[in-house]
Amino acid sequence: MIPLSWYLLLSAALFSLGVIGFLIKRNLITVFMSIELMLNGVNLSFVTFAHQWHLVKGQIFVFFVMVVAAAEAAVGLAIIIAIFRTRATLAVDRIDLMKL
Amino acid sequence: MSGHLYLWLIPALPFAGFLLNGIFGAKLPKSLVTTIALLAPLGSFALVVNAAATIFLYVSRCKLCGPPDYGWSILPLNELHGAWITSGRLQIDFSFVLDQLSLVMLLIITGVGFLIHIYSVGYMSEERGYWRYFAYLNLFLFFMTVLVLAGNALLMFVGWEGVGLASYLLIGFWFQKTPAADAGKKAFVVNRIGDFGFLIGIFLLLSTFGNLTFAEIGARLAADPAMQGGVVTAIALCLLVGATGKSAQLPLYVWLPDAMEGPTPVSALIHAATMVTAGVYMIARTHAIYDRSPFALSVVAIVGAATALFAATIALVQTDIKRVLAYSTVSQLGYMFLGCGVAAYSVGVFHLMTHAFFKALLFLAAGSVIHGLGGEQDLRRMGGLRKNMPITFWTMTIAVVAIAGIPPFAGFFSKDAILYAAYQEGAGGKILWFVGWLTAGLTAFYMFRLWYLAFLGESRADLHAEDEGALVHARSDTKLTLEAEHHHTPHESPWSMLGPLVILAVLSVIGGWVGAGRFGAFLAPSVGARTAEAASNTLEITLTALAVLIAVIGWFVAHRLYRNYAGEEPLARASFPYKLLTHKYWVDELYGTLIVKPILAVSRFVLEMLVDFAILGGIAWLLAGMASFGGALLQRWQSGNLRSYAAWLAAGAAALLLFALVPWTTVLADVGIHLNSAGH
Amino acid sequence: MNELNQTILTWILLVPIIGAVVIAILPDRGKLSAWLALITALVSFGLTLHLPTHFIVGQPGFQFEINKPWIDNPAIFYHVGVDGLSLWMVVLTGLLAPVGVLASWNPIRQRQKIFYSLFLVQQTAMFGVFVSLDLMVYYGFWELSLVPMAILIAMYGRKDGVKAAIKFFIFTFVPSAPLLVAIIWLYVRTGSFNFSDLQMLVANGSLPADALFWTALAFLFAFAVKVPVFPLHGWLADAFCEAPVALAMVIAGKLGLYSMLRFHVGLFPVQARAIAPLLIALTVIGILYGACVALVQRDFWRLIAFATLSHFSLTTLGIYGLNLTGRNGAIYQILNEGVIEGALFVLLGVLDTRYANSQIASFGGVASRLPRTATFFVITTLAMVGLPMLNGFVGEFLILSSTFMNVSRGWAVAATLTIILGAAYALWLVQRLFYGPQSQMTAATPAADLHLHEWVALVPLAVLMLVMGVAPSLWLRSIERSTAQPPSKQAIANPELFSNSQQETAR
Amino acid sequence: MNSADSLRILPEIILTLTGVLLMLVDASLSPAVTRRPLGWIAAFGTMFALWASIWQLSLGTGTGFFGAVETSPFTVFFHVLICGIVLVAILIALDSLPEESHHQGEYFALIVFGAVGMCLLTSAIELLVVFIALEISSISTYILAGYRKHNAQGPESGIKYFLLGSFATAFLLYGIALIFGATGTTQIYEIAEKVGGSQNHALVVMALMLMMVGMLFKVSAAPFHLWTPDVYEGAPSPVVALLSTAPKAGVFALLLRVTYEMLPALRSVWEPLLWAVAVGSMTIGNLAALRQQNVKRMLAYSSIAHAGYLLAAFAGMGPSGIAAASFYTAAYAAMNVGVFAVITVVSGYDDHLPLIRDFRGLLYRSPFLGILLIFFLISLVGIPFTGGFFGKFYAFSAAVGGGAVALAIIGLLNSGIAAAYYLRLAFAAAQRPADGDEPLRIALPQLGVAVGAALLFTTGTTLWLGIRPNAVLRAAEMAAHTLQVPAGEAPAAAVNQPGVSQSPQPHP
Repeated sequence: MIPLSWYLLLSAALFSLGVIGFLIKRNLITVFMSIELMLNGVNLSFVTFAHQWHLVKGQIFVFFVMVVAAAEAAVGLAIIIAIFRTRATLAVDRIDLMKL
Repeated sequence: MSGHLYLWLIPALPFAGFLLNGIFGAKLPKSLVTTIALLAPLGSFALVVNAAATIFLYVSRCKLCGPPDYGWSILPLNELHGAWITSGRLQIDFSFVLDQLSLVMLLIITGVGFLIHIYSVGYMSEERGYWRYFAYLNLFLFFMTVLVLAGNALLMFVGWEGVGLASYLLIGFWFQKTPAADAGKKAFVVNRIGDFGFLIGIFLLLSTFGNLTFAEIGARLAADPAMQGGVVTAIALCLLVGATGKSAQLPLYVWLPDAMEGPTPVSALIHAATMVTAGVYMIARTHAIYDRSPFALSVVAIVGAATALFAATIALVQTDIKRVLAYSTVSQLGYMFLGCGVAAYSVGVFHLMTHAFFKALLFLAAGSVIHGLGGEQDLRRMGGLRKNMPITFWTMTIAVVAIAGIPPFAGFFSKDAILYAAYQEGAGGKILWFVGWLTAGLTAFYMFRLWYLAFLGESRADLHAEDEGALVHARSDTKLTLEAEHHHTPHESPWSMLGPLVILAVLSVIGGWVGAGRFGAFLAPSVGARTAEAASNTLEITLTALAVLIAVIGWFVAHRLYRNYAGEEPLARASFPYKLLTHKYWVDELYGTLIVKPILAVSRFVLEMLVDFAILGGIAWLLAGMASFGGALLQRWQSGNLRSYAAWLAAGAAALLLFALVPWTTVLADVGIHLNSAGH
Repeated sequence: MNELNQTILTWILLVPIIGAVVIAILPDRGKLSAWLALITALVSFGLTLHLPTHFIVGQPGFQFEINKPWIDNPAIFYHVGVDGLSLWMVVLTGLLAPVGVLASWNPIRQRQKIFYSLFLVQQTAMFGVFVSLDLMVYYGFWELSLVPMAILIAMYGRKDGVKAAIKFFIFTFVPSAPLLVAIIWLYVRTGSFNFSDLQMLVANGSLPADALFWTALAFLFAFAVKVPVFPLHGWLADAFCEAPVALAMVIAGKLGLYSMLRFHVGLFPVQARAIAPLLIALTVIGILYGACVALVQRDFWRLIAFATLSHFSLTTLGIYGLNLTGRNGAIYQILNEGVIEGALFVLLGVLDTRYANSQIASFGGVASRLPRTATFFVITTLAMVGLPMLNGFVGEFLILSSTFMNVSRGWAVAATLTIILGAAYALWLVQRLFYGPQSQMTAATPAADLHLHEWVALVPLAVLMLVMGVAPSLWLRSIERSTAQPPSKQAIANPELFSNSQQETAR
Repeated sequence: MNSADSLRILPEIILTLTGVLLMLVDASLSPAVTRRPLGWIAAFGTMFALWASIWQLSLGTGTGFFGAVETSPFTVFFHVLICGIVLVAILIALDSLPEESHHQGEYFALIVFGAVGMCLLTSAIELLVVFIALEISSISTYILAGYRKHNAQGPESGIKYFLLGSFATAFLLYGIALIFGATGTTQIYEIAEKVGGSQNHALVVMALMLMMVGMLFKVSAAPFHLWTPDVYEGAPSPVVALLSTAPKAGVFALLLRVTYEMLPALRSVWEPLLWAVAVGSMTIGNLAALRQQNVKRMLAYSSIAHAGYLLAAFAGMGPSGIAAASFYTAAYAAMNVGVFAVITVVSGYDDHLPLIRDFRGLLYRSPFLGILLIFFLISLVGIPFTGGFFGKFYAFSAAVGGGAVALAIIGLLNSGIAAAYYLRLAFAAAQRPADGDEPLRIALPQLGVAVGAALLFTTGTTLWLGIRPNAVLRAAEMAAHTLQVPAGEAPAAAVNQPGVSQSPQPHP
């Protein structure tokens, strides 16, 4: 049987990859996907812990996270469309009209 | 003694006059202003005379029924009018004291003061600020009588500063003229230097005696014969600083010549007869302290002698008639100081009195000359006035003779007494005597020089002096007011001016006849009798003869040099000394360079620019700059880039995890740092 | 009348606020606001006069006391009252209210409604500072007093009001941060904001000494900036240049000096004694420094600012001489300065309004054009330079003599130099402004002499200068004999302080 | 689930229904019809929710939905606060949203939905509900931040808020996951029980830190504050009024729960952390604000600083800290919403007067608005007799009471620095208009009824909190007491006492 800690490590790795993706990717969509990756990393942790504690609560949590992620995706994509309409770009680095 | 002398009314009347004229004067008719202005000093004078008469009557009545001097024990007479300042143990009262000394002073002040008021009616008649002038003059009398009547040092200080104020206002009476305004300010500020000394003296008195009442201080000193030198000397010297300021002695005399910018009657009253003698009065009043400090006394004597000689030399070459008299005043005040300095206070006061008569007369006569010449003050452009202004000429002559010290005029007696007293003061006294004696000669010389230049010879009114600037300056006195009558022949002054001249002339003749001895005896209860060894008659007669001799020599020299004066200054032949004297030893310039300019420069460049602006402002600027710089740095952080924000967020998260998970206390303990507690 | 004694202080605090609200509600039309403000100011002045007439001289402790709970936790009480120290401060503040309104009559033409409303709020704040006996209430009024002042400086500044206002605000607000911490700390340790309780608790030694040292220092620092004391005066000159005269006349001095007396020397006598030498040195430096720098100023507002620094330093010297006479002198001098500065600012305001200029060099010969202004100015100047028989002298004398006798002869002599320097800058100012031939500007600008309202403002002040100079006992009596006594322990520790009858009075 | 459970979330239900109603009505109205009445519906719905919150006091302290939500004086306090803020934000928006906009209905609906999330956040005692509530609130505000979608800055503001917000929420979520892993539960009381007194639970500490990242981000505390200025600048002023106060109030409530209720055992961890964050936030916020020329950015930095002041209260021990923080939240909300209300009126929905110098002469142009602006700024400075003063006073009193004297001194010195920039704006408003300026560069709009009411309400509250804070303070203390002791134990009885329900609330 695969030890629980492996799942946790994978979850942490996924989360970190999400973070790194957020930091290094230059396309808004990709950045946004990185967040999804982070959430999924967390989801994996929830499932792992649910398994460990033999509690269904963890899985339920995952469902909610997924629902919320879906809602976020809708809102996020809408905002990205608005960005594209006004700026005609999806490059993260060019969205820096407001600074200092 | 029955009856009340209403001493408080003596200052109160002039004060009422000041208030009435000062507040409503601009709207009152001129005649009413004159009435108020004259009634006030007249009333005061009458009160003083009444007081004197009452006392003398009482004394003479007592003589019939008791020991001869019993009657005088009613003096000093105290009048208390409540507390002025009270705080803790400190209480300063409005206390007026009438004794022989203040009685004499009051008679001089109100008497001469009244005469000069009358004179002013004529002299200032054309003046627009007529009411203002008399308001100030009344104010002066108020403060001067307060000064003289004051029963404690602080009340005396009130009068002391007050007369300074009146002097300031009157010197600057023609404030539209820059020199007048300057002179007024200078007088006040220089006097303040003296007042500083006086005030420190008062503090010392207060801390030594716990008290400022003259009688109390005298009693304390009398009770403690051991009190000598030390703090007493310090007090005496501090008071002396005050006296040198007010009485224009070295080194603070510089304001008095400039004060001649004021109207001439003011010069007569304030800057000759009364206010400037306040220093002498003060020393006489506090003689109990000076008596305990031989050192301070000798300083007084030296200051007096030095001033007398110093001012007399400057007076030799002055060409402005009023400046000659001004330096002469400084010089004569030096005599009075000399007299006080040899502990002959009564003699000093005696000279004060005679000087009040003849110097007031000199100034008033000079004023009459100036008035008659339409504002001309330059001796070089006078001459021959004897014919046009006979009364002025004769009264002036009496005054000149009196100040020169020729018997039997007033100045002779008092000056002679001072020189005699000085001579008796041991070896140093001989030097003092010699200086005084020399000064007497110089005095005779410059006074007769003035006399010759102004009254004898031919009129030089059309002579153009080489130094037009100085001339304009010298003429500026009544220029503004007398512009209308500027160009016409010299004329005699109205009787309102001549009357006082005549009265003062009479006083200048007979003022000294009472004699220093009898005067001294009268003043003895106030200022102490001088316990000099009975001097030989021959010595006295020799000294007198020498004094008269040098006066005559002075006259003779003046006669030789100035009888035929035609616009060329004979003294100018000695070129360096002449230059030195015409520039008054460059003392004003010296003070300007050594004191005024450094203070201003330090204030501007060190205090304002360096300390205030650079250092203090710099610190504030630096703090603000640091905050602003911090803000700028933080703004750079705010790059606007989403990914950098996220990076910082992630870094923050990492920092938090590090913060929480690394056992800092253990780690730090390992490297040798021990924290008492986690966190703060 | 007895009922009024119970509520008089509340009325004094409320009346200006009510006036401010009424002015704020009514339209800003013509001189309506000014008249309302004048009426309010006169009413509040009238109310303050109730205090000295019903004040019982010689009764220890506070009078007209009100003590009601305000906030439960922390326990803040609406606790007000006056003693000999604050009595005349309140009256002075009341007096300067109508003077301030009259001084603003001409210069303030725009947005009078805001001006007078805020002016009256300021009035309440100052009253509040003087009557509060609860530290939090006191602090509230202390801070509140900054606000209308700063806003009005910004609104009506002559050149760069905003900068001056910010400078003023920051300078006085930042030091009050440690003050607030100190007050909170005291509360945390003692559970009380009550002045008398704290006085007792501090005196009986139940608080740690080193912490008390810092607490006292925090108090002192806040007050010293407000006075201001020598190195902390950076805000003063700018504020004087920019503030409307009605506010400039109260901006410095009395709030800080009163607070020093009540809340530093009064609350922390031991700590005050420890720090007194430093303050004495600073104040003497301030006296001479202010006077010297005033000598070389080119703008008369700045000149007056440095002169003020000099004068308030002298007053502070009286406070930190820590003896009865110095204290009396200091309190009296606060009143004097209030009256003198009031008149001085009205007069300089007259010049500034008439000529729209404050550069001394531009003036000259004004006395020929405005003789009455010149007369009042000279009188005020003389009072300022401490001419005897005018009020300035009495305070100066008491302070300097007590310093000389009880503190240090050297410092006293140095401080006394101010009578020379003070005369120099003041008379030089008079001369340059008023005397001499008329300058180009003076001759070219038509200017009217004093208007009726200025006249009305100045005459009482001039009369007061004379009366306070001639009969100071009228004030000194209640100041000396009714100042709330600190607890006995301190009196034992320091018998010289606050004792008033060991030796017979001099006569 | 039963009706009693529903009552525990009655305000949320009311708000949700209002939101749904708004959406439906908006969709069914023709595009030509004005949407203003929708705003009034939203306002009345919020008021109803507010009333319901107060009414909840009569339920007594207790939980619902199997320990997922709680009603207690604490939740009521924050509910009332949030509903109040939302109400004012709606009122401001009512008069400032441009008439031609077709999205007004959405706008009000989003605000109301956001309010549901924020309210729920304060009453949630189950981390799942916390997460959902946070997301409800966030998603609404993401959209609102980018509401001016035709303006280049609007969407940028939205995307920044959205991406960074989601990023931070992921950390929070990870934290929740870890704590679930460590304790096997996500119910706050149960976690508290499980963690017990043990302090050396690395997983819990890590979880706490990750949750802190999410929460500190939402309250814009340093070093997670970077989004704040950009988002505030791009968002419409009425939204910023909401954004800078209501979600923060909710998250502060959560922070209080997490620290004082869930993990009091880890005080030694979170207290120094919050100490440092407080100092950092106030210093960074104030220093950065000093140089700002843009009013909204400046106020954004100011809100960072205020988060710092508020966090200072966490140095306070027990109830005093909680009460101080709660009170501060209320006071800050009142004055900050007020200041944004004024800015909205002056500068408009489209920010046509964005800079400080544009405000020059406001006091001359409009004395009423000018004096209100100055009043709110003065309150933000923390001058007595305003709410801001007592807020600061209680926060720093709590800190001094907790022994953190240095923190109090730093904080108050910071408020001195802060005075510099607040006053720059205040005094610019007070300054005489420059001679070259025409009297009104852009005519100020007439004050509408709604925004007038909003101004009146915020002014009144700020003043009331400054002069007579007793009632609110008592409410905050009561709230603090319920938080200190796990529910179901002592305070239930205490809160059910008669007399308590006589509205100790800040809002009428």
